[in-house]
Amino acid sequence: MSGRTGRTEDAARASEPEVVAGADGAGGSRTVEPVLSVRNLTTRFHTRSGTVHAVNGISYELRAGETLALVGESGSGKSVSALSVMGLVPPPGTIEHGQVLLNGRDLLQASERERRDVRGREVAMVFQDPMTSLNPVLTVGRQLAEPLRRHLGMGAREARAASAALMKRVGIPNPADRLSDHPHQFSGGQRQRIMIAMALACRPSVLIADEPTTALDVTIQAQIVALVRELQDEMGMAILWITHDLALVAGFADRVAVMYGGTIVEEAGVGELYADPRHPYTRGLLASLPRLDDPRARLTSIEGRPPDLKAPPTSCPFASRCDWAVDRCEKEVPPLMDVPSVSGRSGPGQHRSACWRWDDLGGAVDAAFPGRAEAGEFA
Amino acid sequence: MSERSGFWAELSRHRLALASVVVLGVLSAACLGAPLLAPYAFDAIDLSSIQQAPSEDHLMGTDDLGRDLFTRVLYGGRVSLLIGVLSAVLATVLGSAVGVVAGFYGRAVDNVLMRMTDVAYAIPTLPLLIVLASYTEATAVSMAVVVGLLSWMTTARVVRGEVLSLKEMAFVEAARSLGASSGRIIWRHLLPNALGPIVVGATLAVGNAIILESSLSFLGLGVQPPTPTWGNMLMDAQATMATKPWLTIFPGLAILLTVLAVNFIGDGLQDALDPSARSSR
Amino acid sequence: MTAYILRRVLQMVPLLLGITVILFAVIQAAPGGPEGALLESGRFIDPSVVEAYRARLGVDQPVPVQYVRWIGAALRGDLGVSFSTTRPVTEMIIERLPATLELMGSAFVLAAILAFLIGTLSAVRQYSWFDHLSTSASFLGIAMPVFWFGLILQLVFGVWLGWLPVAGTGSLSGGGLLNHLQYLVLPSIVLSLRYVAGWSRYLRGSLLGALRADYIRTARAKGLSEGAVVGVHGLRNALIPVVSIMALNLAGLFGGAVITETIFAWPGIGRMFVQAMFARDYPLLMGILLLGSVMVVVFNLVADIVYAALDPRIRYE
Amino acid sequence: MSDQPKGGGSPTATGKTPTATGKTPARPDDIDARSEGSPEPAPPLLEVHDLVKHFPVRRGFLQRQVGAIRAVDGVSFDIHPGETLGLVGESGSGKSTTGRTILRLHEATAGSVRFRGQELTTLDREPLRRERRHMQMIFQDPYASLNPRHTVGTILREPLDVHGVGDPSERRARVHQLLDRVGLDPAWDRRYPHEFSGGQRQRIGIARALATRPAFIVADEPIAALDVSIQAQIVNLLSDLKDELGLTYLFIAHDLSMVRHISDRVAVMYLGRLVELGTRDAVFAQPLHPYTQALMSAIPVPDPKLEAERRPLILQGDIPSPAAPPSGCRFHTRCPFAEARCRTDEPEWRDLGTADAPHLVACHFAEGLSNEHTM
Repeated sequence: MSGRTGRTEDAARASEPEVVAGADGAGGSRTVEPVLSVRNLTTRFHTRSGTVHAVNGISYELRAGETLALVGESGSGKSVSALSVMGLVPPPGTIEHGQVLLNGRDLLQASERERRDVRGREVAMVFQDPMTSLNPVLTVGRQLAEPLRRHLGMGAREARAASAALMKRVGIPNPADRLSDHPHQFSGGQRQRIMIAMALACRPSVLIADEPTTALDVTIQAQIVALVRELQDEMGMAILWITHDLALVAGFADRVAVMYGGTIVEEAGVGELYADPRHPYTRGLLASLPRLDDPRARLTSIEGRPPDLKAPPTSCPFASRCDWAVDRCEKEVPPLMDVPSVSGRSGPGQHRSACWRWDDLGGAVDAAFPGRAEAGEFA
Repeated sequence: MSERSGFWAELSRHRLALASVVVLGVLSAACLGAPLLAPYAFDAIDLSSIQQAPSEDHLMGTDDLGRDLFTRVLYGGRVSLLIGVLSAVLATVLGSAVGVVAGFYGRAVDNVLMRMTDVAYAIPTLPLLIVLASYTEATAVSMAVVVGLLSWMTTARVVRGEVLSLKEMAFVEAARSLGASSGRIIWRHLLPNALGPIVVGATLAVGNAIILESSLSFLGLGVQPPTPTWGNMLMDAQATMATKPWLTIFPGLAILLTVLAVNFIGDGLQDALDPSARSSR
Repeated sequence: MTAYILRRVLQMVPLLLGITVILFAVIQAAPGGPEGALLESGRFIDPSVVEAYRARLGVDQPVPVQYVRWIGAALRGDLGVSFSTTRPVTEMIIERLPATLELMGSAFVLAAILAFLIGTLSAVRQYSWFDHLSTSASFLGIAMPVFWFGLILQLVFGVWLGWLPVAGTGSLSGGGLLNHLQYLVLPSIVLSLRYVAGWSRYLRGSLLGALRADYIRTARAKGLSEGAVVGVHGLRNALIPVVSIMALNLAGLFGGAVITETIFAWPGIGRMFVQAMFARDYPLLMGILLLGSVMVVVFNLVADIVYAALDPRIRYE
Repeated sequence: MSDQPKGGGSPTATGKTPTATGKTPARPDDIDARSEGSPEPAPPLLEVHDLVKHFPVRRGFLQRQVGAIRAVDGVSFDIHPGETLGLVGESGSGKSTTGRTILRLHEATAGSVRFRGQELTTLDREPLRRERRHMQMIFQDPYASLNPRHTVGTILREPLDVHGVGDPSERRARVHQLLDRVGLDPAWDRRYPHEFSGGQRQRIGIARALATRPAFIVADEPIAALDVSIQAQIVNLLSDLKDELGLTYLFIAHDLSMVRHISDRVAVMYLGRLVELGTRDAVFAQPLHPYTQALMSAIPVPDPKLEAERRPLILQGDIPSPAAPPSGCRFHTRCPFAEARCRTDEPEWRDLGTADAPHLVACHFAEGLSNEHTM
């Protein structure tokens, strides 16, 4: 018991310098070691009707205090990649290969017991649907106390006090009284606050937020986003924010990675991604949002459907829907390539695109997204 | 890929269910064709060969009156299967009707029908059946009717629950917004989508009815001798169980095999009829 | 919670009324009316019994009046007088009740424990050899006629192996508790078989469903051990629907007791019921049926309360 | 009521299939007579007046009514032919219930709904059934709104069967025509819904709504369940259909940016009441109600620079329960500008717009509020 507490204090102390560095660097410093580093992660689902190539060798890094947004539509593999990091891929899914380095240690090589010690303590997760993610038959106090008792070795009374403090911190009124209430007695927004409190109970160094506001109304979404940003300033954790909403993360992510068909197709600092998207899919997503300056303008839609993940990728996954596609796109899978950054801070990993024709695609979407005819000229 | 081919593909994945279809088919054919197939008459008494162990002449041996057990098992199956199928049909139709009406119309109708179902559910079926069976000499059809009238409650409850959730589905609302009548909604939207649990309930009802009938016959209350049923054959065998076990084992196995096959088919159908189990993914 | 229980108790009243109406209709439907069997049987019966019964039923009265009288008497604990023994039915039932309760209780507990263990293990180890074995066994258990299973067990354990007694109950005073328990083993197993099979299947399905729920993922994301995930978060939710099935099955258990007691000559209500049936002793039959139905209703009430205790959402509804 | 022609004589929706009755009244609400941009404003196609829908809360053994969910609590608006009215609000605001009550999928508790001049709330079953031909609905969930056991052909033929439109071969031709019109291969009519993607299913739902050539469509969050890249496809399809077929939409959504894109006028709903109603440009350029301002402020903008400069107005707390709405102004519990008066006095529904562009709002202090939080 005491040994476990000791270890926690050690861990907390060990992570302190990083937190400070991350906060100082305001997400810009690339010299700090990443807290989470995912390399070549590949996850597949072996179903009766074939193998689903859900995540196909994605890599990204996350530094202390930084927010990386993983943006993609349903079926892009963003949620599966998060569950892979947590070691919670449901059967029949398996992680085929890759590395998940958390503070330098590869979680995929760790034993299940070690992974359990990490989950909820060093890396925690908030899920999409706060209505179903809390156990309906247990009090929220009990559920909040679980990570505290499991990881910090708290006793019942201590955990109860800490739970009440957590509830208070995330903005639940009368926290002490409400510990003995059940989830259905809270609103959707409050349940998501409780989920966040539970995830942050042990002050993890990484928080994975899987579409935490998708099931909520916009006004509640704004509350939740503000709360998470506040807590990040306070605790300094790194955040992997998964969403389908390109607009949502513009306000608070440091970097954005766009996923399509199980791969990251573009990654850049937040300003740069919106100002100078270098992948046709990113450009298509941005173009399909209603324009602010001209709400009447016809929306630009991406025709076609997302790729069938049951076939192993042999071409650029976006090729069949892409106005820019050339022969090469059908034959060779484009890797993530470094793109010169317009923001001045050019260098490896600043801006990456998985498009053979990234060089033809510069500039903001509103001005430069070409029609089909123009695309033909390039080809 | 059409809905139907998906259905067969799913069903064929259940090898046990398919095997059960074959077993039940053969069994039913044999029982129905008993007058043609059976080597002896079911009531042919042969005092020269009583209580013989299974042999070439008598595949399952003979009983205490020298009657051929194999013949009697085949004839007994006619009664069991008739009662099983007939009462299951009755129970399913009645239960589905009660369930659909209660679920679809809701409110007072639902309340009245469901309280009736509760009442019927609370009275233990077998004892009630025993009392009713003691009133008159049972025939196969009368037993099937009584058993059917006492076993509709589970189907009613399940179907009601199904209808209650289906009723809230957007496609039912869409049909209403098109101006579809209640009858159309029930027949074309609710019932087809509740088919899975209805069919599964029906197969379970067949098995239950066969067991109920044999239990009654075992107590001497079922279809009366000399018409053989699997239940009254077992009753006759009880006294000589220790010395002539085949008299007990074969009719019992016949019940077990039939009910088992019916339940396996129901299990297979449950998966095959569930559209969510074979979505495009 | 108290209000909830009170409401459930109130809801029992119309249910019980409905049951008595049906049961009374069943008596009335007996050939020659409720006392018909008595008159046509031709056996010697104390004429005062017939008279008393006729008087209490008031057979000359309209049927609704007869019903009101019958139920009035039943409420006072007077279920009439047995045709065959001329003793009060209530007295006869009370005499036999302990044996039946013992059998039903032990079968119920046995079934619940085994079903819990088998169901949990097959869900946690889905598609393991244990799961396949228990699945096959439960299909057999559900398809097995109770009486045939009883006969087979008697044959194997009583006749061939000679390990256990096949009939009767043994006397507690004569042979002691252990001896008595030996008599209980086979009937309990026979009676519980169907429910072990049914409940374990049901719990397996229910637990598998619960283990797919989002909150299970949350629990795992907290780093809880698999034992805590299944035990604390899975089972509690999975047990909720199983409890109501267990209660609903009590009617079947009562029916099964009739057969089981007959096979094993267990001196309980079930055996008395079959004897009463052959004697066409309608007052006794009715009394037992009424008792069985009331047991079912009461047990369902208990299940509802357990349900509400397990699922907080019900309480606040 | 009685002086109006019964349903059978009602004018057809789009004029593409003139009815046999020939008794089409030459009333100005015949939308075919209306020409785009005509200076003479046509009378409303739909007039909703003081619509109320309360769902009873029953409890106890006798199922006594112990309260009511006041989902819609006095809502009034008109929709003119060819217009799209966007209805926005959070979940629990009653916007979906409003749409369903208009179509009488729920029975109104009180109030009036006049469609083409005819009162719907009191219409008998058979004339209502006939009227349903002219008003249709598109549903949110493209998975739940199609019967999984019916082929696409059957699904699209159902409205024609129900209303006895055409003979079998005409119906088949119409089904193919509908599939083609929404951008699906007509040869797919034998497929089942589960063989289609979400976007394709929504196209099928739209085709079904179009089958009887309705004049008016309630689109209940038709894109909320779809992926971003598919949303634009569906919104474009809806706009094209509107222009081509002269449709009138009530477009229900929580996504303000899409509403802004597709609507001519916008109505904002909160807790069963309308709080603001005006032309799209007026409401977005100058939202008058603090709730509208908060809603707009909460929409994320896909531009990091703009986002960095914004000072969003974040509402505190949750939407209260519609079973016990707050007194006075229903928004006062979350309103950053609320004063004592807001807790007691219910704000009037006032017009602060111009003569030709009314801009209605229900706030005591609408004139004095700044819009600094919105863009």
